[in-house]
Amino acid sequence: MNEAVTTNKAQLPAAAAKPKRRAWERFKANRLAFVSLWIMAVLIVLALFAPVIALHDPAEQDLMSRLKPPSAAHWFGTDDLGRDLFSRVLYGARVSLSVAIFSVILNLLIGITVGSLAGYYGGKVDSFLMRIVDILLSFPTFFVLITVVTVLKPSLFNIIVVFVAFGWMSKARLLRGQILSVKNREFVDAARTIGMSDFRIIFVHILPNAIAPIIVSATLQMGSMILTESSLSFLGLGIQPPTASWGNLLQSAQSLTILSNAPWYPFIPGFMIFLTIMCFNFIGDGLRSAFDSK
Amino acid sequence: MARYALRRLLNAIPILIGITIISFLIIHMAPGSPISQYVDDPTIKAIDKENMIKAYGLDQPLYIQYWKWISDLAQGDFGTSFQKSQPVSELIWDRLPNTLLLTVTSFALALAIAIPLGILCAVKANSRLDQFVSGITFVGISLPGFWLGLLLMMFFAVRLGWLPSGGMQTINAPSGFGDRMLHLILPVFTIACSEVAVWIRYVRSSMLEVINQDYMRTAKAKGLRGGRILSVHGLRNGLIPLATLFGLSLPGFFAGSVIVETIFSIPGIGRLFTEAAFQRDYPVIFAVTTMTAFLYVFGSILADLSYAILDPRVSYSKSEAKV
Amino acid sequence: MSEALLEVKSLRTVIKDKKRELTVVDGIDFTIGTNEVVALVGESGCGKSMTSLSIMQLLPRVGEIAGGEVRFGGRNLVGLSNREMSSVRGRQIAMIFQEPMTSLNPVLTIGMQMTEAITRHLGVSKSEAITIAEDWLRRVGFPEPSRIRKEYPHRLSGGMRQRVMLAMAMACKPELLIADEPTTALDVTIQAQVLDLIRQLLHETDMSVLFITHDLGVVAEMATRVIVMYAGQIVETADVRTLFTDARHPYTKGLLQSTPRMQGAIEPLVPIPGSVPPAGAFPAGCRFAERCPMAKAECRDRQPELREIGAGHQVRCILI
Amino acid sequence: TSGGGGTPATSEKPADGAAASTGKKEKVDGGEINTAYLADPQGFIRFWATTTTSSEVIDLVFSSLYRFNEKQEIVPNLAAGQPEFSQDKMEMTIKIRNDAKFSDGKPVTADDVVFTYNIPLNPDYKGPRKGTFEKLAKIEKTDDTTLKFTFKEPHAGYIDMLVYNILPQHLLKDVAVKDMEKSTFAKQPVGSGPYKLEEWKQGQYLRFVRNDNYFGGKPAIEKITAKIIPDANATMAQLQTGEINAIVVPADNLQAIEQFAKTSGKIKLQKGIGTGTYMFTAWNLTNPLFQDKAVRQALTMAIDRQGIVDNIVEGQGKLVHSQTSPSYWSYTDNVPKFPYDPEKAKKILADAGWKDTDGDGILDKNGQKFEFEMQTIQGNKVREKALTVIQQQLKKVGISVQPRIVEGSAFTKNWMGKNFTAIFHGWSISGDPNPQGIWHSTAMETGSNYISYKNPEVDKLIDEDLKTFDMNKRKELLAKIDALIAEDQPYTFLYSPTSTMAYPANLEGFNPNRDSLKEIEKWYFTK
Amino acid sequence: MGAPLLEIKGLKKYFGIGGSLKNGAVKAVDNVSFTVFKGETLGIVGESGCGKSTVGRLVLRLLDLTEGEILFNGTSIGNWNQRQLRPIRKEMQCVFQDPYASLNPRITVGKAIAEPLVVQGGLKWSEAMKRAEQLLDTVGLRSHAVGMYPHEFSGGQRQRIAIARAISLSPKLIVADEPVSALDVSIQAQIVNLLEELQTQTKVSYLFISHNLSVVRHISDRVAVMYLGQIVELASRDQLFGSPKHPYTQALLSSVPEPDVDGKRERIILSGEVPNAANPPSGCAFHPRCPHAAERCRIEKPIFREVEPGHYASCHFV
Ligand SMILES: Nc1ncnc2c1ncn2[C@@H]1O[C@H](COP(=O)(O)OP(=O)(O)OP(=O)(O)O)[C@@H](O)[C@H]1O
Ligand SMILES: Nc1ncnc2c1ncn2[C@@H]1O[C@H](COP(=O)(O)OP(=O)(O)OP(=O)(O)O)[C@@H](O)[C@H]1O
Ligand SMILES: [Mg+2]
Ligand SMILES: [Mg+2]
Repeated sequence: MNEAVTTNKAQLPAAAAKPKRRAWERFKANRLAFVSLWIMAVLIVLALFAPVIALHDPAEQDLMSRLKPPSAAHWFGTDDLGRDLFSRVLYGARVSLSVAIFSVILNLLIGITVGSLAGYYGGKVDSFLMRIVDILLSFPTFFVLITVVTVLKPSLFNIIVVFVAFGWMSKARLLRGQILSVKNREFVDAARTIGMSDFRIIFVHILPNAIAPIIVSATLQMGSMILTESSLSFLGLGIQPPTASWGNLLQSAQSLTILSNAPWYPFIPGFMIFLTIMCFNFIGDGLRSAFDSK
Repeated sequence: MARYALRRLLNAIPILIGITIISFLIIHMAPGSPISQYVDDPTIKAIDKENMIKAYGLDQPLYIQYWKWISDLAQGDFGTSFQKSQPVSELIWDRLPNTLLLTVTSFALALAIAIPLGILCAVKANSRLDQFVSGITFVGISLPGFWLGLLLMMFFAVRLGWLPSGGMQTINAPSGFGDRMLHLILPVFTIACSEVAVWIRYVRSSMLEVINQDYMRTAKAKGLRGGRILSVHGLRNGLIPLATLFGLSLPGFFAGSVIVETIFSIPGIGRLFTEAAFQRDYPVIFAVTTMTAFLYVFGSILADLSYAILDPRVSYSKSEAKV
Repeated sequence: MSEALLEVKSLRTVIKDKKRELTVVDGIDFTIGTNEVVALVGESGCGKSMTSLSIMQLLPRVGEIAGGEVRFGGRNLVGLSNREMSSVRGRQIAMIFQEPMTSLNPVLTIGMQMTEAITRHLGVSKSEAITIAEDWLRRVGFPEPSRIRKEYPHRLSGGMRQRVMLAMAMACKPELLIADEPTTALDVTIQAQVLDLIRQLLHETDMSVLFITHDLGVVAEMATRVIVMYAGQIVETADVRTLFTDARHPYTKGLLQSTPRMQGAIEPLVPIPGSVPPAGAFPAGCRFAERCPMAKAECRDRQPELREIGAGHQVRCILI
Repeated sequence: TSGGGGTPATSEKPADGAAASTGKKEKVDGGEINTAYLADPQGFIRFWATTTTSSEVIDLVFSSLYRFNEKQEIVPNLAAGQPEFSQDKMEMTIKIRNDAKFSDGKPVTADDVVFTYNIPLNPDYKGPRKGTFEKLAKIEKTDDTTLKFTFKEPHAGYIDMLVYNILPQHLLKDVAVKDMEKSTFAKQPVGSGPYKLEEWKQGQYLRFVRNDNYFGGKPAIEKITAKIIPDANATMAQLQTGEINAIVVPADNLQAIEQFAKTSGKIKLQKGIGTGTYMFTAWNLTNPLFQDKAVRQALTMAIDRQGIVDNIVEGQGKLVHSQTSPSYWSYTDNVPKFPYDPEKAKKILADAGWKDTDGDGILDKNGQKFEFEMQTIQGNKVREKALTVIQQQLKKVGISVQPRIVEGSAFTKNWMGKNFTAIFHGWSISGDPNPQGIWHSTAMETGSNYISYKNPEVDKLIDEDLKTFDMNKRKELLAKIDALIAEDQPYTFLYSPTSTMAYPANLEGFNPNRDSLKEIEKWYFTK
Repeated sequence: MGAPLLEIKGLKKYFGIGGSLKNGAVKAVDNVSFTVFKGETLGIVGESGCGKSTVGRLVLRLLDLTEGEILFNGTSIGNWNQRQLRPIRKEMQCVFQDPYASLNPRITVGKAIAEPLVVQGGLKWSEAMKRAEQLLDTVGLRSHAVGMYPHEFSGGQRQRIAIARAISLSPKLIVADEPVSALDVSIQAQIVNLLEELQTQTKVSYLFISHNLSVVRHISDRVAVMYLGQIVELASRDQLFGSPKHPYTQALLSSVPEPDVDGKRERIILSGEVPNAANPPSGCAFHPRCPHAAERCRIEKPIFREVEPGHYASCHFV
């Protein structure tokens, strides 16, 4: 090659940051998001190791010491059956976080599959899938949750099933839109001219470039899932006691006696819900700026 | 435009039918039936139960029940509530105004706060004010509604006695407009709290996008003043995407807020539905789901139409050649 | 040279982000006289737009004028309040932009967008403003101005929009028009129309123009004087004829040699090796040294000065 | 008519010292009672309306031939005196009073009674009460104040038929039976009871005013407002704000309300009001785990029932040992009892072959573990809590219980469909005490014998009681039935909840043994 | 001139409005025929929206044809489905306009270049990566660039990367859709030179699409001029630029500003705008803007015919 095509070597930055690294840098720059991520990490670890950490069996009752205020023995006090609130909150974290995390992950899986198929193939596939999405979306969500949860019994598994069954559509929609725009980018054409399989095109070339807004919205959805579970609990349709979830802990504290005599009891699960949703929101915000490259 | 709307409505028919079928199936999948509430009464005999199943037409095959229901519906008849022995349409008409009053007021309040605040945050993006407001919005989004509602009630109604704790009006007393408003304050605030938060974020991001558009720079280059740029050039563009969101929040108006209606004893659609779901009052469940679904479809059509009205770029009449 | 209408003196504009400050316009000096068309050329990213936006004080939020003066009719515009600036903008200095697609507000009619500036600056009534607007629309080549006035931008083609922009800019009879790549987004046949129109308007008024472009062909056609920018600095300035016949800076020469021609024999193109360094990565000495075929060791050590080598011909190169 | 005896009310004196029975203060004519219901009533015709809320408002607006008192005996209302029977018990004659008037001024006549009782006999009647009138052949008036009921066979449970509200024939005669439920009358009734319905705003409130012409005398309380408040907490909040002044206080809010009563002095509480309800855990006897009577007795001994009463319902309940609620006239305490004794329970279980052979803390026998699922209905905190307490207590004797809280309709479906192993539930009994519907073996098919209990001796006694009209004889028979059932422990009988009423501090005249608005026509305010 | 590599006959592509042809159609490509010979460069020029890219995408079979025939190496591939096309894809590659959009931002440059070799060439990733380094060297980038991401390169460098990927499978035809339009002149010249060099080395044919007439003049052997979905003139470079026959071509050529102060040419300024492709004018599509238009042009569609040996044009008056 002659000198006309020689590139100025000094201009290739030797160790420029990789996209992932840079995204992480941007995420870290958002202090609230970063702190929230830590809080969530701690919460998840606490939840995972609840059996080790909890001082008491969350189901163990001590009818003699009901509604006791926080103390050395019971860090968060006791509930109306004398159960240790700290343990119940920890075990509740397992349930509430699983509801949020698993249902959102499954939502993502379905949403991504449907959204990719619809967006990439277009035409009949698209209109069929989007019709389904439309139908499911036009159900009044909370009403459907109520109905379906009364139909299936409200167990952890079923609640996740319901959250998934009626929660993936927005993901599919969003992703479809993204894919429609990414699929017209020229590198996708370039991939097609190589004769790559659709599968590879979708998963290697399109999805990684389309997924950011979906991840962000999924993070926010985790927050709203926790909220929804607690609202269902309020109507008595959430995770069923004696299994603890933050939602039903809060709900079981909604009695006048407890509100006035043991205000810490409703406060603690309420605060946990609040904190978690807040963290998910901040993390979502951080991810948004992290993905917002260029 | 009218033709477009009509076409969209026609396209929506299969969706609506799909919705009715699915909700029909879901509800009939549910264990229990409208008569299960009588089970707890040992004086009600097996024969009574059979009787009532027949009376409700529940002994017939599902497809016949569905057909009967849908053909009644086609004639505008929602049937009669099993539990309340009252035409469903009457029940809905009875409850709807309450829900609308509640949700529309909260929504209006939310917008009245969110739009100016959202714009301010967009204009002063990343300033202290912006960060403060976004912090507050996160709080608003993260508070469980029923928790907030109950706390508000405990504080303002029970502890301070400033506001009524529930219901639509003072009973047994001449209740004027002011009285009704007083009763609305707590529930409206409970709903508006999270709505404000959500809408501030919408408005902010939408305005932020607009502010960075080239035409805003053009407006400035023309020598227009800040206020005019924002109100004439910014607001209109910024509000267009919100029109869509508005259309999509229509069903929410209708469905109301189950939780708030329960806490503050407001007889609205949400509560009607919840009770019906518990009692397996099929006609009511169907009617409410179908109507809400219809509203969703209607709302999204409305959103698209309002887009077309607000945004001259979008046109639904075909063959509009360029000048 | 005629009396200076605009005088830019050691203008320095920076872009700030959280971590650092990038100097994107680095000590620019030039003047524009009455009825003069000054072309600002240079490759993408060299700071042309930043220069023009600095003059208008329309820098993006992250941008800031860090030094220098912009004197317009003797008054320094730098440091004027937004309010004071707003009566200069559009009235005394008008500007048109590269992207006619996005520079017009999509939800407002053409007429509305024109008249708001006219009423603001000329203090006329709405109906008078409409007359003025229609008059200008006719002058930029719309046979039916009253119809165009009621149209929304999206119904016009790119060329039409750019003509509308031009009419809008001209309507308040500014003394200076800044045109930032006004034809880059247009097709050649449409570009020819618009350039023709600008020439015609120049002929009819005594307006001055700062014409920003990266197309040397357009420069040759429009400008009376040319400023060549590279990496935030002026590297050569001369009148058009001198520049095209006697370019001295290696960068200017490189540009001319790498441009394919429509006429004459087809000769191999001679590209400039390498690429434009991004702001913040400017080399220490002569910023062009790394790509310069004639570069010597000393070029890399020392920043050359912009030197006058002939009448109105300045070059920033130590080898000349 | 309100009789003492039965359950003595464990009335605690409210803070200001005013109790129901204490001295007569000056009576005030007028005043308002504001109460609340969780849901709207179903309408004003008892043939279709089955909820307690409905019964209560029907009793305000209508009169019926008889009313039940707190011991579930019938006391005459429109009727004059107790019913009389023919020798063969096939005919029953009831005399009615002639001074009763509907609130529109028309007198209540025997024709109205005949009209009313013909509704459930009409083949078009598709309501939930056909079974109640199954044995009634016809009803005729013999003269203007005398009615003759003819039965298909002798029927000692006749009293269940006598509490239906008497409807005005003149207003309803043109309404077809099948449309009656939906008629405007069901929503805007005209009756002959102590109160008139003034307004019913669905979902919001019902407002009643007193019937000045009530044949029982003009009630002192002038207005009654019943709000519809679906959330119990909200109801209690309104009690504190004074928006409500007479209401049953749920056990879980009792403590706060007691405090409020003490500090505010605005309300007083009447505790320990007996109810016809009793709670139990039912063992599905078709399940091999529960087929051994000794095991069932041991299960009962393993459960600290008094503990549950004290801690879950805040002491608002009375232990029961068999299937009759203590407030009933037929109640007897003379039945086998199985008090809390976990050690003994363990021993009995061990004797029955249940031992923890694999050391996992759960008893097993022939390789089968003693573990099962126990359901309860969702939405009732007390039951949910009690369920977890039972779970914990049974765990201590080595029995593993999986609690499952099931949504209402689904729960009843499981219950009715015998689709359960164990269930925590309650029966709310009213009317005739004959327990055929729950304990007779035929009720496995046609009634509520969902646990498949079968004891030929009990069957025989139930059948005999059904044909016995002599009260003392019946009391004996029913006591035997109770003893047999207690011995069998097909349920673990837990307790009969008692209710607590909150009244305005200056209210008098209420019956300390009755809750809600029962007998409100006798209430009055004092100065 | 070699044997025909690519023959296009009567190619049409209509895009339905609102997704369906019922509501009318944009005739993006309307009856286009041309041939690309082995080793030559055929330039396609025309104004924005005239259908150049659509032709390119049809040739690459990224789009389905509405009508017409595409013969590649003598095989008709016009109606093959994507599966059938897969084996033939390595014979034709593409380079696109936007070097920012044509590389996947999340894949390293090395992988992007190696990918075709793995997918089509059947190489192992490790071998392919080695080859990628060589290819980077061929296009004038240092081989350590393999581990870097596209955003770390300048526009010109990215275009080199895109070219490296295009030539990795040694294709016979490269469809270059505005490969230099987004680049600065100094870089543009680098890429033009690179493309020319590659052609001398590998005898690859180019279908070179551009609206930049001077670049097309520089690089093409023959040139086709498109207007509203049709080819209005097709000739060898010297014929076309030396003596354009069609009035549109003439106007187009004269509109290009030349970086020269001397030797000003006579400029033909067309009036009006490019008409809407959904609603093209009757007769000769160019007649509303044509300075020579006559009545006949409005009614009768001119035939695309050979006016001189190897010089085709569609105008009634040549
Ligand atoms: N909003 C911005 N934020 C950060 N950097 C910017 C911004 N706008 C411009 N720059 C940087 O400023 C420098 C000069 O940009 P400018 O827009 O003046 O170039 P230009 O000569 O007009 O180029 P073009 O021909 O592409 O318009 C560039 O390096 C660019 O990256
Ligand atoms: N996918 C599509 N759907 C509908 N219309 C299309 C589509 N692609 C192109 N068109 C239309 O077809 C016509 C030709 O487009 P094409 O992209 O081929 O033009 P072009 O000559 O490449 O223009 P440019 O120079 O702007 O790239 C245009 O009117 C365009 O709007
Ligand atoms: Mg620029
Ligand atoms: Mg193109």
